[in-house]
Amino acid sequence: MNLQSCVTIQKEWDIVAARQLGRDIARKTGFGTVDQARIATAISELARNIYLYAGSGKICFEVIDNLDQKGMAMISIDSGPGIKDLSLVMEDGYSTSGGLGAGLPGVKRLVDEFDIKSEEGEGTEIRAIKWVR
Amino acid sequence: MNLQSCVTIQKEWDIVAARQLGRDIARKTGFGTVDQARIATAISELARNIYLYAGSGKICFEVIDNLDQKGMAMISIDSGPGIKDLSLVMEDGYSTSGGLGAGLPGVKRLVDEFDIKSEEGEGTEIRAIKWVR
Amino acid sequence: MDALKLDAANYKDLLKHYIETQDEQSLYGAEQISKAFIKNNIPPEEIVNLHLQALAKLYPDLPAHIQHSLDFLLETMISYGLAHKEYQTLREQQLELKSEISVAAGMQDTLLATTKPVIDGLDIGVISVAAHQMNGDYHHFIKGSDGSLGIALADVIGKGIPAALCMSMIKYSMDSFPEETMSPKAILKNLNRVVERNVDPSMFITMFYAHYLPSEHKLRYSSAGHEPGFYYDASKDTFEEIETKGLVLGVSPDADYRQYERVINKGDMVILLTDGVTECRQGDRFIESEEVLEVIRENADLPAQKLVDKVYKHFERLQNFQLRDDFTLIVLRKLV
Amino acid sequence: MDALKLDAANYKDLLKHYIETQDEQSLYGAEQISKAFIKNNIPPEEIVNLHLQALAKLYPDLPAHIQHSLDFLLETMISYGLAHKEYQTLREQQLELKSEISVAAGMQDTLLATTKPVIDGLDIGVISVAAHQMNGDYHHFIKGSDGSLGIALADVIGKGIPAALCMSMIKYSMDSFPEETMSPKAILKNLNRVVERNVDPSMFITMFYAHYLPSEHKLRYSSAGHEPGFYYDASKDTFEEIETKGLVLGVSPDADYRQYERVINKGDMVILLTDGVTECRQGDRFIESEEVLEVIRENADLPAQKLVDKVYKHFERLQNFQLRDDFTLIVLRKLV
Ligand SMILES: [Mn+2]
Ligand SMILES: [Mn+2]
Ligand SMILES: [Mn+2]
Ligand SMILES: [Mn+2]
Repeated sequence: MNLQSCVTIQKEWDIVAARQLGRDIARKTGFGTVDQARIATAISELARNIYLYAGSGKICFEVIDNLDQKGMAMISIDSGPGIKDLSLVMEDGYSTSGGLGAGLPGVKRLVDEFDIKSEEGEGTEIRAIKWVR
Repeated sequence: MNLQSCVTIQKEWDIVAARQLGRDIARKTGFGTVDQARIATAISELARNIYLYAGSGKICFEVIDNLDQKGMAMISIDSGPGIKDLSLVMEDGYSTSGGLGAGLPGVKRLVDEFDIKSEEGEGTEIRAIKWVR
Repeated sequence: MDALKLDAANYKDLLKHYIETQDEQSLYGAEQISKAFIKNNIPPEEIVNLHLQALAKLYPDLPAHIQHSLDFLLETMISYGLAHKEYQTLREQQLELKSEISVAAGMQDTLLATTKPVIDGLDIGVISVAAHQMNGDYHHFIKGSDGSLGIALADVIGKGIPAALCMSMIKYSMDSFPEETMSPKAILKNLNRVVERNVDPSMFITMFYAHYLPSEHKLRYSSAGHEPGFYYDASKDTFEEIETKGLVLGVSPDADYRQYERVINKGDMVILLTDGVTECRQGDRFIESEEVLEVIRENADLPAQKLVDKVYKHFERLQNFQLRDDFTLIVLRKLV
Repeated sequence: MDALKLDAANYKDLLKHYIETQDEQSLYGAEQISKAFIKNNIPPEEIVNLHLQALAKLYPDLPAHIQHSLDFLLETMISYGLAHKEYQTLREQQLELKSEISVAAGMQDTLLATTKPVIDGLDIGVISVAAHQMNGDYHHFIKGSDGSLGIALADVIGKGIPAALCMSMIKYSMDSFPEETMSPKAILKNLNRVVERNVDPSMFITMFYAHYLPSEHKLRYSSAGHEPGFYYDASKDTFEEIETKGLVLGVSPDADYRQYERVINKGDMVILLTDGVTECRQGDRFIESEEVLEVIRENADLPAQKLVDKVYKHFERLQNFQLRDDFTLIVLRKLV
């Protein structure tokens, strides 16, 4: 069973709250210091994405505990305008941050699994998973 | 007037001696910690270049003190086989180190001025200058 | 370097705040400031130096061993700084190359542009997406003066720029054929000769050419080693592979192509594709042709264009939005 | 990550040695170890973590504020680590792109290959060298069944891949012209239409087309805004510019081209070139056309091929072995 905890993202301050909750969960799940920092950065990017492009949405966390693997899922859900061209958004250096390894490609690099669904006019859902090593 | 101090490069240990002398001169010339470390790395690359490809040679240092600028020149001189294709050697990622930003392009990046002369069968002379900021 | 001095104060304040409170906000600040550093081309060794200086100011009695330890850490960062500078050079070169390629891709798009024709009683859907900037798949519609429709679909073995150069050849050659030779087998025979003569032996082109004759409800087609398409029989609600034989273009100068013919009934669909559709990969697993047909069947009640768009979206996602090969899918559905 | 554990012990030992002695050898060790880290794709944040752990082991009573400060430093390194990973991806892409371009350049060489024809009484020299990997100059010899010789010489304004795509178009179009239309003005008029239709308006092609008729000792030629060539009159021992008028290809769909004619006598030379020859630069200085003619005059007694090779070598060295533009030079000399 997975228990979800969510943080609503509406203002910039909420990004910090999401990072805080995510880092706490990561620590309790057994991630080391470096991975905690990576998880926090991934959460920043996901939350900033909501804050900048969707206006509002939420970031949820799930602890995953299989027989062979332990990990954590970060789920970003918004009902914003959606992403028209997913491959373009997933391209390095496309994001307005000037390709500083950030944006969604940055999130993908920071985690182990990454999935994105987006419908124009309906919103975007991103699911990023990191496994404890 | 410039006073030259030189270190002969014949074995790997000489690389450390060249770094040591170069770093001392850099410190006395007024370079900060970060630039001292960069100068030491540049010297490593120059010296290793001699050690690996020329067999033997020397690294010399000159303090440059103009009216408006203070700096340090690192001069690498060998009478090895020379470099056949200079543009190729100066290309990123060509050196056998696997393009780790090292090799001669690395030296060029670490300093402010870089000049190389090479004749096949006669040897190579490299002059690299770094200015105090 | 002035920006660096300004940031140094900023860094020290943030660091102090974090040491005192260990709150998340300071760490968020750390992330922001490091992004600004990267934007200003400040290499990582400078950050370590900044850190050492901030610590020395915050703790005037900082033990010597801590100071020395940070000097050591700084030394290890020089190589990372070099790699970072090489990265910046690479980015610039890459941008230049990409803009060159994008001009070339634009030229190719103009050159290879084809309009989906309007044919009474026929619903046509087509999508063609390049894996990289330049498309090595080629499709072209030719409306004959007799109301018939020619459909060319080709795939260069190989991707990118060389493939694109090849495709321009196909296009120019087809342009120069007189209209009478619109029989599929004659077209392939002609193209084969052009390719054999002009392209180096390591490069191959597969091609499917179909000629639809609305008045006779017939489709004539020939294939030069092209990925087989599918035929949907509405009366039986079944898909079957369109079987064809024929050598890929460019192998032998004298290749002859067999021509096939089939009657198309109301509701039937002809599905033409390149191997970028059927050889989608999900992780390490290749999908099966059945999976393509399943997705088509699921969306079979959509208009042909919506149908192909949907299929593309499905496999784009399956491949994590990074196509491994050019993807072209054409669906013809007989409406009446 | 096992390599990381091994290196962790190594790192701690080196660090300890440095803190105790502050010697250069440990710093050289730091450089070596960090290169190994980079080779093993270990991002900089891992180094900071390694550093913190080494310190904690070396100094069990490490003050909390030092620990926290390193946690903060680690956080700033995450963005550098991301940039470093992007750098690795970029490197791979770059290698792939470069090999793609080199394949395309090879294809273009095959495609645009032309053989210097053997014509009784005519000595021909030709050299064409690309500034980058792909040549944006184009030249082609066409030997007519009547013993005449067509010479096409073109230059795309622009370099690299887009220019190369353009050139293939010229080649395919010329291939498709029937032989009868070998009159220079007709060929330029035809090509102009093709270019105007197919190439985006920002792209221009200049072209010189000459038709040599040995039986009549005549050269007919037309130019589409191409760099003027030179005519060497052996009887007077003088060079004169070959003056022509004509719009570059691709500007207006209806351009008409004037055709010129001139009788060629024994010992006379026709010198055709692209602007890469006349616009050689030495440092900041452009060379003058006279300089080209001077070098030609100095070597005028050499066979035509040796002559053009010599001219090329002269200007290659003048430009420090880095051509700024594609360089094509053709010399025809009437022997009898
Ligand atoms: Mn292909
Ligand atoms: Mn394919
Ligand atoms: Mn050009
Ligand atoms: Mn030119």
